[in-house]
Amino acid sequence: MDASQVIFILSAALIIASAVMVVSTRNLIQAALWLIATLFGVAILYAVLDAGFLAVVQVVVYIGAIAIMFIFAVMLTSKDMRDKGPQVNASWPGAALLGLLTFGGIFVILSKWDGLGKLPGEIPGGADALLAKLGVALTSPELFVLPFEVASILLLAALIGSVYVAMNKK
Amino acid sequence: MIPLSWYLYLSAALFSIGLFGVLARRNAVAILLSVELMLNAVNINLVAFWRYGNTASMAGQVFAIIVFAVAAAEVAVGLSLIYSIYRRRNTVIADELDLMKW
Amino acid sequence: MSFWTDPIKVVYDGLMLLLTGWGLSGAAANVISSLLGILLLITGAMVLDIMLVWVERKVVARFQGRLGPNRVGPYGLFQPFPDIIKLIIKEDITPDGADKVVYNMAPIISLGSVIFLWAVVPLASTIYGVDLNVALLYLVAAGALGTLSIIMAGWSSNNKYALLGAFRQVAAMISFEIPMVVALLIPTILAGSLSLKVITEAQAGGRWFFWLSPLGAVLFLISAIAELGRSPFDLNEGESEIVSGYHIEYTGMKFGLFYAGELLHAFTFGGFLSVLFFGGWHGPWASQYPLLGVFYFVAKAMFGYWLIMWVKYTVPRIRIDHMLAFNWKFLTPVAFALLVVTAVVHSLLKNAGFWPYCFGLFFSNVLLGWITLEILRASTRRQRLAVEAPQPAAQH
Amino acid sequence: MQSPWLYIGLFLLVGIIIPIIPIAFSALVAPKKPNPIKQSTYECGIETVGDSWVQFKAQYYVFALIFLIFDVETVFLFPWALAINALPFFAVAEGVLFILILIAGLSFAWRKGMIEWV
Repeated sequence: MDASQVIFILSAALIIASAVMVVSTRNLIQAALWLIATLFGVAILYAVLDAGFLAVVQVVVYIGAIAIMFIFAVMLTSKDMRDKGPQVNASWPGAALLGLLTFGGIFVILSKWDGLGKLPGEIPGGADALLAKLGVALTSPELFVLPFEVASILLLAALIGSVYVAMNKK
Repeated sequence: MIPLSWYLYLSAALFSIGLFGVLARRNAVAILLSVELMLNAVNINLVAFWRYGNTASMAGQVFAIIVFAVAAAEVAVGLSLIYSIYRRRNTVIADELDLMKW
Repeated sequence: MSFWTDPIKVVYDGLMLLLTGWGLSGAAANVISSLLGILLLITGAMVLDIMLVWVERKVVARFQGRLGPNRVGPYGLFQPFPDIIKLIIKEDITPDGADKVVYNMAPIISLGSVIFLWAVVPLASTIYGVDLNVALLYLVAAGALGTLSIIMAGWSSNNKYALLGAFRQVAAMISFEIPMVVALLIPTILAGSLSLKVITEAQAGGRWFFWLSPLGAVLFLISAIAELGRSPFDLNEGESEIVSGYHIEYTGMKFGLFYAGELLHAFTFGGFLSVLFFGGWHGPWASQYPLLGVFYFVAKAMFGYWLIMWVKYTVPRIRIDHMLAFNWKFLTPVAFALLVVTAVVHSLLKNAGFWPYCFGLFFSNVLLGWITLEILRASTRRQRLAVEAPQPAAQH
Repeated sequence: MQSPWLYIGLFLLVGIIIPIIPIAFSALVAPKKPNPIKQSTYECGIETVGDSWVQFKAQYYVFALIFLIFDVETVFLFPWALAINALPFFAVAEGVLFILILIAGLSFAWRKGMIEWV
C-alpha cells in the first residue's frame, strides 16, 4: 500500500460518508455543507488523477458558486429552517432498494470486465503540459471548438431562462 | 498505484447514494443536491477513464468541463423553478406539487 | 551553489542528508523536510500578520492626525502582543441556538483560506512554496473557501444581523469575483501561463505588466478591495446599520482569527498585485541574491497594502445598490472589453518586436480607459440634464 | 517534492491546524462562566423577536445566479488564455466570440432591469 492508495481511501471515505449525510440530514443548510465536503473529496481525487486543472475548477465552480447557490436557495424557500416533517417520502424503502440494486448491478457488470486492474500510464510530456493542450483542444476546429461555443450558448440560455423565471412577478 | 476498479466502484457507490436521494427526499432543493452527487459520480468516471486510457487525447477532461457547465446550468434553472413554484404554491415539497395529478 | 544563491535548495539538501542519515526512507525524509518548510513559511506569515496589526493601527492614526500606539516598546512596536494576550484570555461566548460545529469551523476556515494562498506566492526566484501550474485558479479557489466561511459564520450565529451582514458580504464578494477573475486572465495572456513563478519571470528587466496593462492593474486593485470587504465596500461591517456584520457574535480568539485573516488577506492581495503587475521579486541584484528578492517582494507588497489602506481610510462607504451597479454595469463590462482588447492586440503584435508590442498594448489600454471615461461622462450628463430639466407637472 | 499537489495537500493540512492552535489555547486559559443573558443573541440590547433565520431579499439570489453563470464561463476562458501563444488568430477569435456571447447575456439582464437593486 503506497501513499496514493492511502490518500484515495481517505478521500473515498470522506466522499461516501458525507454523501450519505447529504441524503439523510434533516437541516438542508447542513446538507449543503456536507455536499461541500463531498465535492472537496472529489477535488482531491482529481488531483490524484493528475487533473489539477479540474481539481481547482471543482473548488471554484462547485464550492464557490453552486454550493453558495444552494445555500441561498434554501434560505429563500423555507420560512422555517428547522423543518419538522419527515424528510423522506413514503416510498423511501423502494428508493433504497433501487439504489442498492443499481450499485449491485454495476458491481456485477464491472466484475465481469477485464480492464479493471488497469494501472495509469505515463502522461506524454508530463502533467504540467496538459493545461496548454487543454486550451488548444478547446479551440481547435478539429477537436472541441463546437462544444466550447455550444457551452457558451447553453450558459446564455440558462442565464436568461433562470433569471426570467426567478424574477417573473406574475 | 491505484487500479482503475477503485474509482469505478467509488463512482458507482456515489451514484447509487445520489439516486436514493433523488427518489427518497421530499424537499425539491434536496433532490437537486442529490442530482449533484450523481453528476459528480459521472465526472469521476470520465476523469478516471481519461487518466487510465489515452492521455494524449484531452477528450475526458473536456467532457468533464462540459459536465461542469451542464451542472451549473441545471442548478441555475432548477433552483429558479423551485423558487418560482415556492412563490406561487408556498411549498417546496415535491409530493405536494400535484397540480398535474387529477 | 552556495547558500546565498539558492538558500532553500541548500537547506533542503542538508536536511535530506541528515534525515536519510538517520535511517529514514527518501520519501519520508522528503515529506518531513517539506513539512518543516511549510511550518516555517506559515509561521513567517503569521508573525508578519501580527506586525500588520501595528502597521494598520499606526497608518490609520497618521491618516487621522493621531499618534497611534506608542507606549509598548519603541514606537509602540510591541502593541500587538498585549492585544493577543487580551484576546486569548477573554471568555469565549457561543450564543444560544447556534450551530456549534459550523460556528467554530467558520473562523478557522476564514484564516485558513488566507494562509492557503501563501503556498503559491513566489517570494524570490528560488524561494517559494510550490510552483503550481494552476496557481491563479488556486487563488480564486481559496477565495471561494473564504466566501464559504463567511456564509457559515453568518448562518450559524443564529443572529439576524449576522445573517444580513453575511449575505451583503457574500453578494459583494461573488459579484466582484467576476472582474477579478477577468483581471487575472490578463497576466495569463501576457505571460502565457497560470503559474505565478512564470508570470514573475516574464516580467524580468522592468517589463512589468503594469506598463503593458495599467487598466488591468487598476481593475484588479478595485476588485481586490471589494473582495477583501474593505471600505468603500465594507457593507458587511456597516457599524451604524447592522452592528458588525457576520462576526457580530464572535468573541475572543475566534474574533481575533477573523481580524487576523482580514489583515493578512489585505497584505497578501498587495503581494499578488506586486506579483501580477509590478514584477514581484524583481529588482537590482535580486536574481543573484534571492534574499534581496524577498525584500523587494515584501516592499512591493507593503506598497500594495498601503494603497488598499489609503483607499480604506479616505473613501466613505457606498450604498449596496450603488456597489452592485458599479460592479455589474461598469467594472464587469470594462473588464471583458479589456480582456478582448488584450487578447486581440497580444496575438496580433506578439511577433512585431518588443517596442511595437509594448506600445500597442499600453496605448490600447489608454484608449479603452479614455473611451470608458467618455461614455461615463456622457451618461452622467444625460442623468444630470434629466434631473435639472424643468418639470411641467410640478407647476400649479 | 515530486508532485506539487502533495505539497499543496500538506500545506492545506498545516494551514487548517495552525488556526486551531490559538483557539484551543484560548479554550484552556479563558474563563468559562456562561449565563442565559450572556448567551442570548446580541441585537443592540433589544429582545429578539421571532426566528433569527429570516427570509431575505430575492435580489441576492438573482445576483448569485448571474455570478454562477459568469463564473463557469470564465473557467472556460482560462485554458484559452493560457494557450493563446500557441493558437492561430482564428482560435483567438473564437475566444472573443465566446466572450461576446457572455456579454450578450449580461446586456439582456441589464435591459430587463434584472441587475437593479429593487
